[in-house]
Amino acid sequence: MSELLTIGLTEVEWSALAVSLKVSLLCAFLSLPFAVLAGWLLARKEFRGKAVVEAFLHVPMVMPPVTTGYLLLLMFGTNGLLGSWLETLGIRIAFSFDAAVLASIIVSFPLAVRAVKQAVEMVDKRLEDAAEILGASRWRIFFAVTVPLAFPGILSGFLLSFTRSLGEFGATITFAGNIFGETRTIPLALFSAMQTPGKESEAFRLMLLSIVISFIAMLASELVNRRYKKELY
Amino acid sequence: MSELLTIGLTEVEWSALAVSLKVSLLCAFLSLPFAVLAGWLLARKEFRGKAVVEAFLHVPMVMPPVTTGYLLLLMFGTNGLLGSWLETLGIRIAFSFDAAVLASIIVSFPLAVRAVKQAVEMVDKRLEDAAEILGASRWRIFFAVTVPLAFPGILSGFLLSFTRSLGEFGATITFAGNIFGETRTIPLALFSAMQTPGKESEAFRLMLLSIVISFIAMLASELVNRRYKKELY
Amino acid sequence: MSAPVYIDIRSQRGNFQLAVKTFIPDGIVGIFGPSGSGKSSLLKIMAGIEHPDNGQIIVRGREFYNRSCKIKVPARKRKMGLVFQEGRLFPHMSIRKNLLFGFEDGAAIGLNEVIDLLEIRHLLNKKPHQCSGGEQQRVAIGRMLLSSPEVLMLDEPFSSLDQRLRRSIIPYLIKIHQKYHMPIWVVSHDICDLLMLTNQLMIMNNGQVVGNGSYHELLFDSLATSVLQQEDEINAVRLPIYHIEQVNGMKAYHYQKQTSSNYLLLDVDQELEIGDQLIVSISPRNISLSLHQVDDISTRNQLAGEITSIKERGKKVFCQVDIGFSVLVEITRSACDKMGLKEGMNIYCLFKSSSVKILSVGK
Amino acid sequence: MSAPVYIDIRSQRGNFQLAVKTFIPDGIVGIFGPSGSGKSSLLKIMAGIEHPDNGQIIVRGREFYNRSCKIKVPARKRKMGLVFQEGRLFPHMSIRKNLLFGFEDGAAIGLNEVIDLLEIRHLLNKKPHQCSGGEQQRVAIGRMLLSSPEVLMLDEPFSSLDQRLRRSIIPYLIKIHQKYHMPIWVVSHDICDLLMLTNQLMIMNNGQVVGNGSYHELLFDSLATSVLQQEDEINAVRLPIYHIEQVNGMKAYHYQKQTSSNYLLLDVDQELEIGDQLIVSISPRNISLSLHQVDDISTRNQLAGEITSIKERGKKVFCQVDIGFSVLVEITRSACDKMGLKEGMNIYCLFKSSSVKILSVGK
Amino acid sequence: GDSPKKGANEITVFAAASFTDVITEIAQRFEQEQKVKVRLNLAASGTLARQIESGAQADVYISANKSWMDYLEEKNYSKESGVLARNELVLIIPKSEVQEDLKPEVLLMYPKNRIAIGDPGYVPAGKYAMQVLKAFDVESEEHLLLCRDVRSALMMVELGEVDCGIVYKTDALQSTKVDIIYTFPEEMHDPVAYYQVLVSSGALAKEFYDYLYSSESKQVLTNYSFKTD
Ligand SMILES: Nc1ncnc2c1ncn2[C@@H]1O[C@H](COP(=O)(O)OP(=O)(O)OP(=O)(O)O)[C@@H](O)[C@H]1O
Ligand SMILES: Nc1ncnc2c1ncn2[C@@H]1O[C@H](COP(=O)(O)OP(=O)(O)OP(=O)(O)O)[C@@H](O)[C@H]1O
Ligand SMILES: [Mg+2]
Ligand SMILES: [Mg+2]
Repeated sequence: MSELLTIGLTEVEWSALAVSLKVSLLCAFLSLPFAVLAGWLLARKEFRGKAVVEAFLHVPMVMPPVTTGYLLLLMFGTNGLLGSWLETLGIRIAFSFDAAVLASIIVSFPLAVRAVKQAVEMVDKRLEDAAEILGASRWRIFFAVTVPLAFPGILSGFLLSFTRSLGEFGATITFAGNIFGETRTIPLALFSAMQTPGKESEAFRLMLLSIVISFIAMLASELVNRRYKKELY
Repeated sequence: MSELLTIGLTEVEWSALAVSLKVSLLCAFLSLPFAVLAGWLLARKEFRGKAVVEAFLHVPMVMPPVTTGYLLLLMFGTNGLLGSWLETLGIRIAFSFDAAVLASIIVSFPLAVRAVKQAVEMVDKRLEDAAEILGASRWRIFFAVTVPLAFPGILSGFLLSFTRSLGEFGATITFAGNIFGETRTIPLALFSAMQTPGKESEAFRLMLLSIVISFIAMLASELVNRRYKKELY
Repeated sequence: MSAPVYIDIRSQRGNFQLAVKTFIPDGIVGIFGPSGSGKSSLLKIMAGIEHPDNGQIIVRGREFYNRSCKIKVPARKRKMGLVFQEGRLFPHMSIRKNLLFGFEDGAAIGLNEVIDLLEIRHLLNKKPHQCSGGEQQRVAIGRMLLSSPEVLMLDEPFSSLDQRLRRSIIPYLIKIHQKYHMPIWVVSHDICDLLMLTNQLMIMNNGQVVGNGSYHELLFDSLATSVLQQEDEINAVRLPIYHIEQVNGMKAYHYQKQTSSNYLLLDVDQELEIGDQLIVSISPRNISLSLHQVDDISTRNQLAGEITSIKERGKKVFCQVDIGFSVLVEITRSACDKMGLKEGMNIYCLFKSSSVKILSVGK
Repeated sequence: MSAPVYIDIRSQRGNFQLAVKTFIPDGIVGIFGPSGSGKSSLLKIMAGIEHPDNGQIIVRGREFYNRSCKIKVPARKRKMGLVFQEGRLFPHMSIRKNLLFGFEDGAAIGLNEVIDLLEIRHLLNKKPHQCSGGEQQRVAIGRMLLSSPEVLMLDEPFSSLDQRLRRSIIPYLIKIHQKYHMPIWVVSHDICDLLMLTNQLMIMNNGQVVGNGSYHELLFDSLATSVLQQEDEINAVRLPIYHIEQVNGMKAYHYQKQTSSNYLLLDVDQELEIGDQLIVSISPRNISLSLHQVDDISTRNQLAGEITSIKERGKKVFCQVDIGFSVLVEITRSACDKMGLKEGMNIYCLFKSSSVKILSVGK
Repeated sequence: GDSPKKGANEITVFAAASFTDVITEIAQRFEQEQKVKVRLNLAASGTLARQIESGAQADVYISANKSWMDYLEEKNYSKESGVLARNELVLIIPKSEVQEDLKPEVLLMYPKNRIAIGDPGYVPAGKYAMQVLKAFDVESEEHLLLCRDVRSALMMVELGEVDCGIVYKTDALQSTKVDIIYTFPEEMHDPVAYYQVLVSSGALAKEFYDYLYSSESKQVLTNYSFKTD
């Protein structure tokens, strides 16, 4: 148990931490604009087949991540539909850092969209009307009225993206592989450690690590949220 | 591929479907009151260490589900802290249907809480004040004002609980095992199929099954949500 | 109890300080003051949904707030019924449900009574967002009336209501007050509405109470003046009717027990009976003074009285004349000089019957 | 263009039908009607944030809505500046940002001008929820003024403002109108405020326009009457000042080019110059008619005129008297009979200087 | 993104997760010797096979499961293949102070609690365990706890969730929380082995493939108690 208390991180842990943070942050930041857009569309616009689109968006949520990863593989693999096309452009996604990010994005996207949608739905439409009467363009209304008022939801969506991605395992290992320094995030390193008898303490340390990160993320988001609320009320 | 198109479900599929639905529905319904309560507390009450409580609630979100399952096992297993105590009462949770439900609840709880919290935060406090002035008790304010106004978030929390639980794999297989007819949910059956060469079509059918269920769930929730909005606006 | 409400509070909100130390008398009290003077803030603190930084609040013998004793009675236990300036109807409930939210069986005021008074029967199944501004305001008033508060606080209750509605709600409030002895505090920018409700005013300015008392006193109170002189002055009195007769094709209402030649010639829409009460209001600006009765003039009311005081406020001269009740008459300095008016002089007050605003309260 | 706004719409909302077919003249138009008559609904449709079921809307030559041609100009392109009854300030922006939301550099109306007029400088860094009801209302007006609308629509803009503020905002609106020729439509329950702004009224009742024209016409219009007779009548005129002199220690304002003995003896707070405009309003109830001048009376204004018409409405008798401008005088039937009033008769209009409400508009 | 640009000095090895420690050590030695880089991708054998099938650029694949090797061979992904190391199947119980003499027959035929084995559906160790159980005439599946992988089966025994478990000897030896009470004779089950498959035709890949058979590799394997022959 003494290893448990070693303060410094081992090389393996550093690497996993770095990969995890990079993947999660990229995932959260890259998803954000799309999640905001999709959430807004679902909340404010009526179009044919909207319910189907929405249901479809939520598929990654209901499928075991391993399956999601497998489907991604089928699509983006060298022999896959998109993958073979991308190959001709010299782009290869599967089994790379990019794949880890993509897997995280796909898996966490429904959560982010849902948070944004829910928040936008609760934004008072009458304020958007008021902005329109003042001559604001759609974009201006969106960015100056809707987005700031839905901010708690957007923040929540961002955070969900980030944390879900921090914990993402199944899709990543299937689609991006478990490659040290490249796609071996904390959960994957944790898996590897758990696969090896006698590495319990390493596993525990990795677990604690991910908990610590999530704590920091939660506290930071809570702080931002509080500041926002203070601003508003 | 002809098996793919067989309309009737095989016994294995029926069983997985039944278990999955039972687990997910139980999970969603059992989580609901707690999620509503927790979401409300986090949104409306100030107490010491609130941020820590909140961060703690989100731990299952950030940890790979297998790890969550492992921790559950450590706690509720025969030698676990709670498990050994429950054992003396003749209750054994691990590797049972109940364990599958518990695992799902733990894993999906942060999502449900977050959805509720976000919705309650956006409920106009001034309406609660108005209700209080009209002499309403705390309970009445909560049930007659806060809950109905936060309804979309509560519905969303319920749906997230349900869908997350439908897709839950790691924690379930670790904590509840993979017992046919008892804990073998669709994701577990799907995993088995995927890990066996030549069972691709079985895997695909199971995948479609889970997608179909999530579609139905999404559409149903969308319907309820629309009806609610129509009521309100 | 002679002073049932004692307030001594301080509350800092940004750069605005509310510092109120006052007694509020029983009865109907009008709260008047310019925009941003702290009226709504005070009412919210009284209702218990906001709290001061410091001080003490005692209402009808119950201590609601006391910083030093750490007393803070929650809003739901105060029964201080505040109708908000912005309505605050529950958007997810029908108007009926909104109205019944605070209603308990056996409450003194009945649902149908309120619905008819406020003319909101056609709205019962609507949602608040389907109602117009004035309709929402009426529902908010109704909801509060039905919740049987012990003190009724109305924050600009008439701001989006037309004259006709005001004229039916004001007497109703007075009746409720008379029947249940419920203190009513009304914030309004319309001093005319306020004076029809009551003679007791509390004047606020800049977060402070600058005047508290009857309108006539306040008119000449140096502190309150700064607020009140922005407004048109009003005479409003409640008169019992002792006798009604026909004079020159008009009804003459005697408001004094002893028959005298001082009566009001008025056109009242309602059929009044002896014993009914009339609220009449007339602006001091619309009363002329004359040394003798005037013929060949359309002015029908020419009531004899005695000047009890002559006061100046700014460039204006106010004569208080006793014509069975006390009225204020505004005249110009030049008229005063020219006519040689003095305290104690006998004089005639001339005013047109149509320049008198009339509300009837019934018995 | 003689009729710059043409509206012909139908809109069913639950059991309420709005069916408006009318022209709205250029200039300032007051929209008046009981609560729930469809005023706000109409303005929202004009602004383009709600749409009728059917019909056509043309404003200043631009077709905003036409069901049959499927034209539906979006609100942001209409430049119909609607100030909502409920304010609708952006809660997440400071007052300054709210004010500047629709502001573009080079706009005709400047920020400081609006801030000073509305007395909201001390609020600039506050958030809307930190402002009082009346403060929010002022900010909403300011925000709209700064967004350079082509038509200004105000829905109950004065409902929570005190007299002093109203008296400063109303002349400002008139000035803006004169300067930029911007049509202004104002919904208000206070007919007195409306008439100070304009003589052009549109009367709504039950979702329909029941009258459209000048106040004097509408007063005797059978359809509009049902709405207007609930209200106190008002004479409001805008007069140019041709000459000012001192009479008996008071200022006499001549409003006719030719010097005559008809002038107004008034107490105006402001220092006026020749060429300024005065808005004076006086209730028909506060004017007395006399066959000859009366001495020994505090009534200072005794203007000679001629009865141009005598009309009856209900029990009331209205004489229209030309004293250089046309005033309505309400008298009782008995007075009319007793004095033997007839059309064409020469008569004196008596009213106290203090019963005249005065606004000055400047040049 | 530092997407993998496959240089001449780099190979990618897909290895079953249970082989993590061994393969890491072997790869490190190879790296030092050849001054090249070995990228390891460690996951379940099935997952790895599916990845290769869908076009993953693996050079060498090490499977714990013969059927996945066969699967790849069938699909023509295999240039060459063979047995890398052998393992044994053992019966384990949670470590206890009291060392009573437990008979495997008793434990397996009359279990008080469950027996942890890998899921015979897809975990090879589970398949072997079923063969062993059959040999002991245990037919009922009622008392079996089917685990996601053989490592989970070991974990269940470590945690004391079950009376006993059937796992690989190498794993059992590494754990300090279990006791091996019986090693099943090889006749009772199919051969327990790790298999290596040469997937790509690169020269370096072939070199690594051969290196796995070298004496250095064998030394490492023996250190981890694998049998090489
Ligand atoms: N939370 C706050 N922070 C800062 N200032 C505040 C806050 N709440 C109110 N104020 C200020 O307090 C003053 C009084 O507000 P209040 O609402 O009591 O005014 P009021 O008398 O009701 O005015 P009105 O007649 O316009 O409704 C205002 O100037 C307002 O800006
Ligand atoms: N969405 C709706 N559904 C049903 N009825 C509606 C809806 N919106 C408005 N109404 C009804 O239309 C009528 C007119 O409303 P509107 O807001 O135009 O009245 P208003 O003239 O502005 O009244 P106020 O002076 O009280 O503000 C009201 O009786 C209202 O109940
Ligand atoms: Mg207020
Ligand atoms: Mg309205």
